[in-house]
Amino acid sequence: MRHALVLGIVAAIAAAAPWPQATAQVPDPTAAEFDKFREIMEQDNPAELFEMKGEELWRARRGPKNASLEQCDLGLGPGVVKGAYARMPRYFADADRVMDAEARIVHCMITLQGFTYAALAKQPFSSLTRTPDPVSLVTYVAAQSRGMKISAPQSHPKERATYETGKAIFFYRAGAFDFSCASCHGSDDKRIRTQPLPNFTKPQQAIRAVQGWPGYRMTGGVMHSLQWRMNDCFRQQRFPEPGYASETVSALLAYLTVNANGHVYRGPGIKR
Amino acid sequence: MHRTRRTVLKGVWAMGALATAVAAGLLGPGRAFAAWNKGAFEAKSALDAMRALGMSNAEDSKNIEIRAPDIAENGAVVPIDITSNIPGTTSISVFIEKNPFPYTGTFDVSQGAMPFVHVRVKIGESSPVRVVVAAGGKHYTTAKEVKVTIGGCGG
Amino acid sequence: MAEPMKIRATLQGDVADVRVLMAHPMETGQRKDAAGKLVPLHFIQTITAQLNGKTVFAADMSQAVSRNPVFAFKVKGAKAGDKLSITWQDNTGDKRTDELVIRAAP
Amino acid sequence: MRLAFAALMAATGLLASCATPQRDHRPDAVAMMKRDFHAMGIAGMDRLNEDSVQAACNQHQDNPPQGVADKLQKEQLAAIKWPADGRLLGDWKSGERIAQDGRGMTWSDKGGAGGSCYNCHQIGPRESSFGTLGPSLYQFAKLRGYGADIQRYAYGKIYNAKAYNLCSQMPRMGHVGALTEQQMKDLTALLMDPASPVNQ
Repeated sequence: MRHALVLGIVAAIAAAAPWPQATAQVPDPTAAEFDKFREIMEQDNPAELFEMKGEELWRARRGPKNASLEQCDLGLGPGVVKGAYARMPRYFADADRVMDAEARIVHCMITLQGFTYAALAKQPFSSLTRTPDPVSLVTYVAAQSRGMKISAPQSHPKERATYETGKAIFFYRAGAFDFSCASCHGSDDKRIRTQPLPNFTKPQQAIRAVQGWPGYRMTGGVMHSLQWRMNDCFRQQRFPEPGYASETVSALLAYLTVNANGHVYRGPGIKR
Repeated sequence: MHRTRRTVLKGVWAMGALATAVAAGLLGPGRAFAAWNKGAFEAKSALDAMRALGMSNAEDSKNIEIRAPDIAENGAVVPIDITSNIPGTTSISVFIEKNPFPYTGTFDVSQGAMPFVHVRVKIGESSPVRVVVAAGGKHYTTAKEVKVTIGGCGG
Repeated sequence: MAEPMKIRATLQGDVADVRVLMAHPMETGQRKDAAGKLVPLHFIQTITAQLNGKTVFAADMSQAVSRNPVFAFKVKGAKAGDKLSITWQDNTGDKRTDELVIRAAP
Repeated sequence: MRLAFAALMAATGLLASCATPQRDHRPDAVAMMKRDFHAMGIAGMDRLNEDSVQAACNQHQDNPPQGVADKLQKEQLAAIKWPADGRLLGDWKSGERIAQDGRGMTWSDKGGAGGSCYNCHQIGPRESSFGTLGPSLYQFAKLRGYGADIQRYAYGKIYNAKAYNLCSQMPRMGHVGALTEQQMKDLTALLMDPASPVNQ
């Protein structure tokens, strides 16, 4: 009944404008229903299981150097985890580049624990049978910024330059389908199928690129970080594959996160 | 402990007074039901499962609240809250009628829990979610339709 | 090896609102792995919750419960200092018990 | 002296970039991506290179000067391969299936593609799970007419949206070989066939 009514409205609008250039934005009862249950889902989120696992990994002596990550500098000094996630991506002098949280954790696993990049980058994303350690670790680290204001720094010249590079990556159209990030996330009130598409160029909506990540994905029931999210965006953008924890991914995340600065981060979330 | 409970159950069956025994709390501290009911869990229809559980005579009730989405965002994780307002509720059972194996579970609240449960379930296609409540040796039922949509890409 | 559960219990009067997260694949037996082989049924069959050693809530369940199960229930007659323990057992015989001491409402 | 400097700047095309203090970060971005990306499945590194259309749209924020757009649009239009048999309408039922199918051209796809149409467009009245990135196509021909020119427009737009609007967000499904001629005919039928649910 409701369905027929909606279609009726669309038809009426379409009839009034014989060459419609944009779909009429009818209120979306589906999205409202999803939102209602989102809160329930977030209240008890299996992401917390990975947060627990990540904390255990953070404290454990592991790797060829049999060291824990407790001396890892996430930007606020060695061992300071609280609030670090909300202040990344940031510039790290020891690596001479801007790093997002997971890239930094990978850096620490290499420098402190002696793991190799090749080993960590081999299968960096969660599957039904395996959750890579950096994913649990970044979930733990992210949870320690729950309730804090996002404030990715822009004080270092390389942080400012990286933001601009990330912005250029965001708008760069190429590949088989001529897509850029902005093709889906550059205008207001759009959706793909039933999924709303936030406009990441606007601060009020850019927060949705950050909020809820790392996220427990209902599809498959696996934990995913922003490294995975960016990777899968490039896949759907019909691009080749970006390197895990690479500068490109950090730059794109710097652009998105700086745009979201000032919003309160609610911690690891739950995703469709 | 398990063995003890089963012995008790056998005796109760012999007396043919299971419902009375459950209602009277004679089966504590173990669970009110016997071993995991393979027959019910492997039944291909909700009705067959209810028969295997002795619940097929359940009568419709307005005193069971099912809170579940009208349209689930993702069929892999559908949150369901069930509250029974029927006095003396001992258990809450869930059947997802269109699933290959509709019987999803029974929650025993007879030994010190409120008549409430929250659970998250997989729903393969749009389906009624049927709840059967046992109370005072009788069964009561209600159902709520949950639609499952297909998704886009992304997330 | 079974991973730990996350259990939360909040007192409201003498009722404990219990919420629990379990790490379990809950395989339906209908999914194929990357090699195209069916992944065998692997799911939690029973859950038991005990308050100070006495069973207060129990469940029998099927593979239709979502992966990494989430449950909530409410236990009557609970008070600060009570020990709540939760046990699950799956169809392979694997089991796990975790417990917590209920704390006074803040 | 100052005049000579200005002349030099103008000659080398640097005047515009001096007038705006912001520099173009696109070269940095492209260089970074070329360092960081690798070919995966059917998605080769060549996909990071712009073709003439992408370059014009990237350079001008999707709003190139009229002259540039006209010239490129003409080239794109001329490159459309129209069906040799002259028929543009296939089977709308098959078209509906193709419109529903969102696979194709990613590094995890093997080859072949669906149309991904519902990702962005409302089309048939029975499918409520449609995107809104593109305009509604519901009652496409009923509103526009069933004539040969509209048929040709529909087929051409599916084949190469950039032939009609240079920086359109819509992929060039025929131009890049994502869809076969038959698939595009079936999609055209979905939009144009009087019996298609789209036109009810």
